[in-house]
Amino acid sequence: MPTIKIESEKCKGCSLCIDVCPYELIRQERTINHQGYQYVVLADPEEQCTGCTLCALMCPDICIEVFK
Amino acid sequence: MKQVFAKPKALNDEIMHYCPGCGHGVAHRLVAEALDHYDITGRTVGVAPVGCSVLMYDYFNCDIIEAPHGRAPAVATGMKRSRSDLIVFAYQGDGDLASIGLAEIVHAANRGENITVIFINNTVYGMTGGQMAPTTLLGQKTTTSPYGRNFNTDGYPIRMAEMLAPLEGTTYVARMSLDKPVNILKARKSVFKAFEMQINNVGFSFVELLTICPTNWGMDSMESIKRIQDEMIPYFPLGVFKEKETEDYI
Amino acid sequence: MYYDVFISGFGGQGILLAGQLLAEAAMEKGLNVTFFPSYGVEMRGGTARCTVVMSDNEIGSPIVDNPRCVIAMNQPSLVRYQESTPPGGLLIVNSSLANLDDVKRQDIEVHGVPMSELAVELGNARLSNMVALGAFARLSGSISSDEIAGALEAVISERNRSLIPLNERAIMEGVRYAGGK
Amino acid sequence: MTEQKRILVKGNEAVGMGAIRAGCLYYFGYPITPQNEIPEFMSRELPRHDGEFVQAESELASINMVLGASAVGVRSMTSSSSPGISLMQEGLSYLAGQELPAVVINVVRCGPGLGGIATSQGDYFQAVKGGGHGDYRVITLAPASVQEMYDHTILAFDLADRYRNPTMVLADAVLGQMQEPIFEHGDVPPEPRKHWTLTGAANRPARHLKSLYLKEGELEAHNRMLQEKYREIQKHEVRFEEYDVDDAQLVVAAFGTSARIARTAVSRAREKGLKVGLFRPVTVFPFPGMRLCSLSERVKKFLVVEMNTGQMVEDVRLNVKGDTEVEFYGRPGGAIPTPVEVLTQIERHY
Repeated sequence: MPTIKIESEKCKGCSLCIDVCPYELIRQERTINHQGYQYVVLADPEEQCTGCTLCALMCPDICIEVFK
Repeated sequence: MKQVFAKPKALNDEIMHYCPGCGHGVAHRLVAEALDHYDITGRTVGVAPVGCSVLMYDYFNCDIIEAPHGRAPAVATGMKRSRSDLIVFAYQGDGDLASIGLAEIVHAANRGENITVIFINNTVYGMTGGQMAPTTLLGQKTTTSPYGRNFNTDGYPIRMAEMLAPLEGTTYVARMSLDKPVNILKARKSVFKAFEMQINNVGFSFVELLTICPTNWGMDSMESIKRIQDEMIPYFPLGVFKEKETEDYI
Repeated sequence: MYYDVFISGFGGQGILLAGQLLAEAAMEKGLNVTFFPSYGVEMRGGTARCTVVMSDNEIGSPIVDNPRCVIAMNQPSLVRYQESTPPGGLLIVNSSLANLDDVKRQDIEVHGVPMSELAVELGNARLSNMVALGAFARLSGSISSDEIAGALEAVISERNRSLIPLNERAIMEGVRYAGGK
Repeated sequence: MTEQKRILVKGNEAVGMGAIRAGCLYYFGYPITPQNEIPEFMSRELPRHDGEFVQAESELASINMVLGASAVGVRSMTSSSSPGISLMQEGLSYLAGQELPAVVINVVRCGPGLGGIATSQGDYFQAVKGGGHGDYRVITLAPASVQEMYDHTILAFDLADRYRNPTMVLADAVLGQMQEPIFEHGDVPPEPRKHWTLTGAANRPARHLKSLYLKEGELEAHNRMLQEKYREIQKHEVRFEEYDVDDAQLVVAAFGTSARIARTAVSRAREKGLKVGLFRPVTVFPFPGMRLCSLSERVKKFLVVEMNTGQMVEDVRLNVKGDTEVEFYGRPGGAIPTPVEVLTQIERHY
């Protein structure tokens, strides 16, 4: 199944990826990473991710990889 | 399962120092993808400006030199003229390129130097803490236009792509926006084209990228994206302003 | 009277505001004072620091090697600056974010105050700097919590004026935790 | 006299306050850390005073805007930090050559090159030996407190106008960023009448402001006249401060922030019973060399402390009596000497 991998230590929690995901599969964690940012994670229990790459295209920290 | 999106090889694994949401990351990625695509990382030299992206040498796997504030096109000219086999690109912000370095960019463009210039326009000085830039929009409040930019005292926001396109020396001039995936894909195409122009010795190529600066705009990322769409694009229209097929002279 | 203090933590913890408030309070008390903050790109790495020197004499150096008191608002600050306090000095640690087990010094007075937790209980984690100042007032004896609270109006921007009572409460919470009036 | 209220301000803001107090309503500048609070303050305040704030396209432009404003007779200023001041050197040479008053604030940071934004005193040579071309001098004040950032800015306008010469306030990042209480006072000497300004030749012969002299002997005469002016400045405008030098065997010489750090070290040395004093040049051009010379008749040794690798120390060596020992302690750009370090040096050389 298509999916994405988010490197949480590099994420700065800007949330640009959250907004572009057509299925709203990305959410911000309440905990912080070592940089002090609330990072984002993929929450896709129903495996809806299509590997469309929109989130990765938006990510300014280039911490999203997409697999299809 | 196949990886369909990965970090370009021309970038290393360092965590970038840019603020959350900052457009430099995506702009760096597009440049790096072009270096990967044309397989030119090993013969490319980047020229870093003074501004937030002065530290870009920490992230690229190609050679990079730091230029004095605004002088990147002159430094790039010196390099390209001396070693025409190198691919030389300058990466400049709006203060660096459109203010202190206006003479250098105009003349490098007018001479038709065979270099590529990536211009990051976020309408504000970032590194120094949010002062007015030459591209700051009318009415926009910054730390040195605390009452909003006023054309009577501060002049108008400068449109660089439109200024450079009519110069005979330029061969490719475009303005793109990094506000949404579809525009980022167009910007990617444009950056690729700009490097291709140089590789084919066609001449001076210039891509202006509209980006967000949530920190100095005092907005969150989503509000910032909306500002590009509602305020910046209407004043700074997107598109390719000039594209020559081959080098030609009049 | 001479007292110097070093405040250090993450950017966003209100380190510089705390230092400025202390400086303002010292000035209003009639003391000489210097406040030297970290600035610019130094802060983008995520660390904020400042030094406040208070004295009833002319102040020489605004740069201090061995501050009488270190307020460490996070773990990196504790690790980095605990050595700088002279023997007999004071170390106030935000025990919500820094581990008191990492205190190596035996020759100084160490106080752990869960500044972030106390601030959250008051309704906003950003009040941890005020809790810190309250504890500092109580423990250092260099300036009173009332004097610090009295200077709030001068340093808090106009649009946040309504938050002054809450800040005062946070200062008093710091005093209370550090041992009461 | 009623007791005046002290206010806590940043050094950079004190510069802006002093400038406006001195009647400077025209500011031209370009952003650079660590002096941004000056243009930010001026952009906020000047419109309220009917003045003009221009964010220039570069420091090259800033200094030449000041040149223009000065030529028409108003008090104007610019401010920057080291790399920007380097760009202004051409303009400073022209200002000096045309005998135009101007005030330039340098909130010194680290070099060479882009260096860094931490504090430094690496621009001493550039300021007092003339960073631009030709035989000229810039009157240079070296404040050591936020109050002096205010006072010296006012003084700089006075000196610039009186001698028709560019005047620099040579501060540093600590002084620019630090906050201290200051008194705002109204002690501003009256602005001299300017008979040389370019205000239109309607009812008088046309005037020229220039530095190009092509006729035989003309340029030499102009240069000799400038030198005569610099001698007058050296005669009348030397300023310095001394602490505990009367019985001192060793005198620490330092300017600006270094002097503040040294002051603490000297007090601690005194507490330990060492006869140590502090000599602080307040003007670094004109340099208080005569006073150093007379001090050297009885002081055995000088210790010069700077936030660079040794610049003012050369002027100290030039001025003390031949056999006086002059030691140096400095930290280059990127580091600040601390009171403990300076005390160690005092004990070492005492």
